[in-house]
Amino acid sequence: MHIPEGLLPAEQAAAWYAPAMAFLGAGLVGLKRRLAVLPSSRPLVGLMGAFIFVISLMPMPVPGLGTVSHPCGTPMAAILLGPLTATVLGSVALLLQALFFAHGGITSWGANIISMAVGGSFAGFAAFKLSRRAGLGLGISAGMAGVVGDLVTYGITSFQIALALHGDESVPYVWGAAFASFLPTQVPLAIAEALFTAGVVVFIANQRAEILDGALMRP
Amino acid sequence: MIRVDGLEYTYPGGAKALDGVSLEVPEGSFLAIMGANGSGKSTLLKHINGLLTGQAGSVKTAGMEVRRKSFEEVNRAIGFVFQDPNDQIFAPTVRDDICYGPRNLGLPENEVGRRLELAAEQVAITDLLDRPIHHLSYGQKKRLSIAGVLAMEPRVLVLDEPTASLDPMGERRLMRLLHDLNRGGMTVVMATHDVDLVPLYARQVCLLRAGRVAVAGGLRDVFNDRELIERCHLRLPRISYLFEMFPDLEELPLTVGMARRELEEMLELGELGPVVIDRLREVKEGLAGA
Amino acid sequence: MIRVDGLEYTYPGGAKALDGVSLEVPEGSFLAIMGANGSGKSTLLKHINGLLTGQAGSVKTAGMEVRRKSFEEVNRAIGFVFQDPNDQIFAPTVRDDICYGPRNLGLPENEVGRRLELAAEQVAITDLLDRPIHHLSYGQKKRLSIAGVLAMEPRVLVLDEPTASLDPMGERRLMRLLHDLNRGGMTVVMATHDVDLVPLYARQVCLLRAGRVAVAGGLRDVFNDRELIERCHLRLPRISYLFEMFPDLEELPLTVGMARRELEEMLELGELGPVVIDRLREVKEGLAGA
Amino acid sequence: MTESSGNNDNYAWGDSFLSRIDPRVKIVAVAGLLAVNLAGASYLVSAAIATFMALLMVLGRIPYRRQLLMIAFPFTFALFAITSQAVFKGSDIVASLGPFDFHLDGFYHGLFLALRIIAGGLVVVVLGVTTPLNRLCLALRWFRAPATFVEVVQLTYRYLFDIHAEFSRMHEAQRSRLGWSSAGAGLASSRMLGGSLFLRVYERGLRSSEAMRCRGAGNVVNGTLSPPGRLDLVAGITVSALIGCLIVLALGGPA
Ligand SMILES: Nc1ncnc2c1ncn2[C@@H]1O[C@H](COP(=O)(O)OP(=O)(O)OP(=O)(O)O)[C@@H](O)[C@H]1O
Ligand SMILES: Nc1ncnc2c1ncn2[C@@H]1O[C@H](COP(=O)(O)OP(=O)(O)OP(=O)(O)O)[C@@H](O)[C@H]1O
Ligand SMILES: [Mg+2]
Ligand SMILES: [Mg+2]
Repeated sequence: MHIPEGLLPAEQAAAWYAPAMAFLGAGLVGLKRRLAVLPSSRPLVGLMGAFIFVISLMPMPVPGLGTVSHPCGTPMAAILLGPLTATVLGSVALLLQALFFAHGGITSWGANIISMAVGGSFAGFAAFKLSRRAGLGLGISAGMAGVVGDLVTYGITSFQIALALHGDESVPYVWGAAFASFLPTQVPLAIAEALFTAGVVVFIANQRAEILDGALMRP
Repeated sequence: MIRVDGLEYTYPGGAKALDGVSLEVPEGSFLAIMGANGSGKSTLLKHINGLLTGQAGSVKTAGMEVRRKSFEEVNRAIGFVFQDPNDQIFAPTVRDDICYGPRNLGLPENEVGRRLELAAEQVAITDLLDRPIHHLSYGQKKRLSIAGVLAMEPRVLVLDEPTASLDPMGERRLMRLLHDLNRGGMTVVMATHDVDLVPLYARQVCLLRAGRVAVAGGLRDVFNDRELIERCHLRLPRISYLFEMFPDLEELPLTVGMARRELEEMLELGELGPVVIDRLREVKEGLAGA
Repeated sequence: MIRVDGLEYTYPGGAKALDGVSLEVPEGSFLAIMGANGSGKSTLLKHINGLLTGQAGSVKTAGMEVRRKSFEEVNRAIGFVFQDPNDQIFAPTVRDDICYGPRNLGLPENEVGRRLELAAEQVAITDLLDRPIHHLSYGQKKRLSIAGVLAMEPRVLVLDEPTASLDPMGERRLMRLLHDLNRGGMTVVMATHDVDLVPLYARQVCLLRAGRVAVAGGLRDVFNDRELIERCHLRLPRISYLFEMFPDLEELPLTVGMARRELEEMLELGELGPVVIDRLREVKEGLAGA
Repeated sequence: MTESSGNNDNYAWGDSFLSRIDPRVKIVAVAGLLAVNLAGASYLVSAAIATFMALLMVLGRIPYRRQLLMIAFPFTFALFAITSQAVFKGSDIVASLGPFDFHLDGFYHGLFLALRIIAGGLVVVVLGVTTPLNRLCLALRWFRAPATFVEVVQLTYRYLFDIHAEFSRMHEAQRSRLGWSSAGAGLASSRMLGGSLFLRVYERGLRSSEAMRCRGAGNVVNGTLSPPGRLDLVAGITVSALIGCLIVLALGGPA
C-alpha cells in the first residue's frame, strides 16, 4: 500500500524525499535521451506508466490491519524499459494516484517512490537479470522479478511505516509485526504479480518482439 | 418486433442524446434510421440491444423487455454491428473473430465452421481468414465486423452505418445480402447517411432530429417533405434533383429505376411531347432564320 | 507538387500493399484516389506525408524528398486527415485538439484563436468546442479530425475518406470547402469510395488495384472504361445508369448537372424527337384503335 | 459501459470557482497547507485544515458520493494509525488482548495522526478533483518542473483513458456477442481481453502518436495559462491568511 498524506512526520517525509528525487532525476535524464533518440518509444512509455497506475490500484484488504494492499507493476516496467525509466513511471503513477484517488500523498510521495518505484524496479530488475544469467527461461525470470520486486516493495513500506509509527516500541519489532501481518495478503499478491509479469512479458515477446528492448532482454 | 416507448437518455457527459423517442418496428421490416451527425442514431441503436439502458421510457426487442438483466437473452435474438469496426473486433485473427459469436452460442464445431465460411463468403473476406486483425485495412475491418455478427444468424439485425467505407461493390453486395435476408424474414434496422441507398432497399424510414423522431413512415412520407429533410441535414437522392427540371412532376423519383420508369412514362403519355415539339419548332425556325 | 516514383511497400505483417506505384500530382490539382477495400489507398497516402517510408521507390512532396528525417518539414506543408478519427484526435477537449497544430506551428495566441474559430465554423462544430473529445458522436469526431488539420492551413491537403459518416449536409459543406480551397491554390488529394461525389469535385482520378495504378487521368479517361471500373470494385455514378436507356449516347453523364444538360440538349437537338414522335404516333394509333 | 464513467475530469471540466482558480496559486496553497499540516504537529491545526477543506468541497459542490470514495483510502489508514498507536505508544494501559496492551495516550496520538491524514488527504483531493490535469501540467512547467517529467505525466494520463476506453469497447463488443453469457465463455473472453488489451492500446497509441507528429508534436504541454485574475488574488490572500493563523496556532497552541 502507499503511505497516505499526513502519516509521516515532517522530518521523515523530507528524509525520504532526498534520495527519491535523486533517483527520479537520474531516471529523467536517461528517459529524455531515450525519447530524443527513439520518438516511437513514447507509446510504450505512456502505456507502461498507465499500467503501473492501474495495477497498483487493485485493492485487496489486509486482514487484521484494516488497510489494503495491491501489486506494484514496476518490476514489469523495469524489464521492458529498464529500472531507471521504470522509476520515473512509478513516480508518475504515484503522483497521479495521489491526486485522483488520494492513494498515497504529496508529502509521502518521496517515501512511496523509494519503496515502489525504486525498490520494486531495481529489485525486480536485478532478480530478472540474475535469473536470466542463471539460464532460466524468459517467463520464469519475469516471474521471479515479480515476486522479488513485490516483496522488496513491501519490506521497504513496512519499514517506513514502522519508523513512523513504532511509538515506544523498537523499530525492528514493529517492522516485523507489520511485515508479518501483511504476509497472508502479500504472498498471494506476490504470486499474482509474478504470473502477471510473466504473462505480459512472454505475450509481448511472442506477439510484438520488436517493442522489447533487445539489450535489456539478453540473458 | 422492436418497440421503443418514450425513450430518454442523457450521457454522463451531459448531452441529452434522446429526448422522448417512440418507434415501432414490425417483424420483417427494413428500416433506415437517418439524421444529422449527433442526432442520436447510435444512441438509439444501442438501446435496442441493451448496451445502454434508458433513464426513462422502455424498449422491447423480440418480445423481451430490454433490461440490464435480459441483455444476454436479447442479444441472442439480435445482432449488432457497431459504427466503428475498431470498437467491435477484438480477437487475434479474422477467423477467431468470426467464430467468437457462434462459439458462445454453444454450437458444435462443425456448425461453427460452416457459419465461418458462409459469413466470410458473404462479405468477401475468405482470403483474409488467417490475418491478425490489426493487419487489415479499415474497409476490411468493417467487413469483418459485419461477418462476426452475420455468423450468429440473428433474427434481428441492427447495423450502425454498415456501408461507410465499403467499396461500391462491397456496398452493393452487402445491401443485396441484407435485402435477401430481409426477404427471408429477418428484421433489419440500419442507421445510415446514404440518401441514395435508402430508397433502393429500405421500406420504412425514421428521421431523427436532436434526439426526437422528426418523422417515421414509408419512403414517400419522408422524402416528400423536402423542407423537413433539409432541416434534418439530409437531401433528396441525387436522381431526384435531375427531375426538378420537369416542374410539373407530381412526385420526384427516388431511384434510378423509378426515374427510368418516369422518363418512359413521360415519353409514352406524351407529357414531354409538346415540349419537344415546341423545341423542335424553335430549332427549325432558328435554322431557317440563319 | 507530389511525385511518387516506383513506390513499393510490404507491411511487417506480410501483405504487399504497394507494388510499384508512380503518380504525379501537379500543384493545384484536385485528385481522387479510388479503389477496392485493401487496394492500397491509405498506404499510399501515408507515404505522401511520410508516416510510412517506402522500401523501394521515392516520394517527393512540396519539393521535399519524403524521408524519416524530413518528416517534420514535410508535415508543415501538408495536412493529413486519417481514415479513422479515433486514431487522429487526442487532446482533452475539442478546443484543445483544434489548437494543437497551430500552437505547434508557433503561432501567436490571437492567430491560434482566429484559426480555431474559422476551422470550427468550416466543419460546423462551433457549439461543441468545450466538449471532451470522448463525448462526441462518430461523425462529430470525424468533423473534428478535419478541423484540426484545416486549422494548420497547409498547402497540400491529403484526406483519407473525409466524407465517410458525415451527414449529407456536412458532406456537401466539406466538399464545397475543399473546392474553394482548391480554387484558392491548395492541392487536394483524397481517397474516397463515393463514386457519385468524385465527378462533382475532383478533376483527376487515380484508380488503384492490388497495389498498382490501374489508371490515372481525367474523369473521362477513368469513367469511360466500364470494364476496368468494375474490375476495381467500383461502379459508375448512379445517374449514368439512368442514361443507359438511351443506347445511342456517346458518353454517359456523370453528374446531375451533366445529365440535365444532356437531357436539354437532346430536347433541343431533337435527338429524342423521333423517338417521342414515334411513341406519340403509337399512342394515338392505340387510342384510335380502341 | 461508458468511456466517461469513473474519471474525475468530468468534474474538473465543470465550472465552479474552485476550478477557475489559477493552478499555480493552487499549487502554492496546497504546498503551504500540507507543510503546516505536517510541521504544525497539532491536532487543532489539522482539524482546522480538514474543516476548511470540507467547507470548500461543499461550496464547490464536489459530488457527494465521490467525496466518500475519495477519502476511502486515507480513511483505512487513519484507522490503522489509531490501532497501531494505541498498541505501540504510551504508558496508560486501559485494556489488554493477549500479548497486546492498549494505551489511552497512544490512542489519542493515533487520533491526532488520523486527523492529520484526513486533513492532508482532503487537501490533495480538492486539488485533484478541481484541476484539469492539463492545466496542472502547465503550472508545473511554469514552476520549471523538468519537461520530460511533465511529458510522462501527460502521456500516462492519456494512456489511462485509452486503457479504460479500449477495455470498455472490447467488453461491450464481447458482451453483445454473448462473450459473458456463461462462466466458461466469460473465462475465455477475459483471457482474450487481457491478452489483446495491451496490444490494442499500444496500436492505438502508436497511431495517435503518429497523428500528433503529423501536427507538429514537439512539446506535449501545449497551451498557455492566462495571467492570474482577481479570483486568484482573493484565493491567495485567503489561504495565506489561513496558513498564517495556523502557524500562530501551532506555535502557541497545545501540541
Ligand atoms: N497495419 C497493417 N499491417 C499489415 N497489413 C496491412 C496493414 N494495413 C493494411 N494492410 C494491408 O495492406 C493492404 C492495403 O491496405 P490499405 O489500408 O492501404 O487499403 P485501402 O485501400 O486504404 O483500403 P480501405 O478502402 O479498406 O481503406 C491490404 O491488403 C491490407 O490488408
Ligand atoms: N459517449 C458519449 N458521451 C457523451 N455524449 C455523447 C457520447 N456519445 C454521443 N454523445 C452525444 O450524444 C448525441 C447523440 O450522439 P449519437 O452518437 O447517438 O449521434 P449519431 O446520430 O449516431 O451521430 P453520427 O451520425 O455522428 O454517428 C450527440 O450530441 C453526441 O455529442
Ligand atoms: Mg452514430
Ligand atoms: Mg484505407
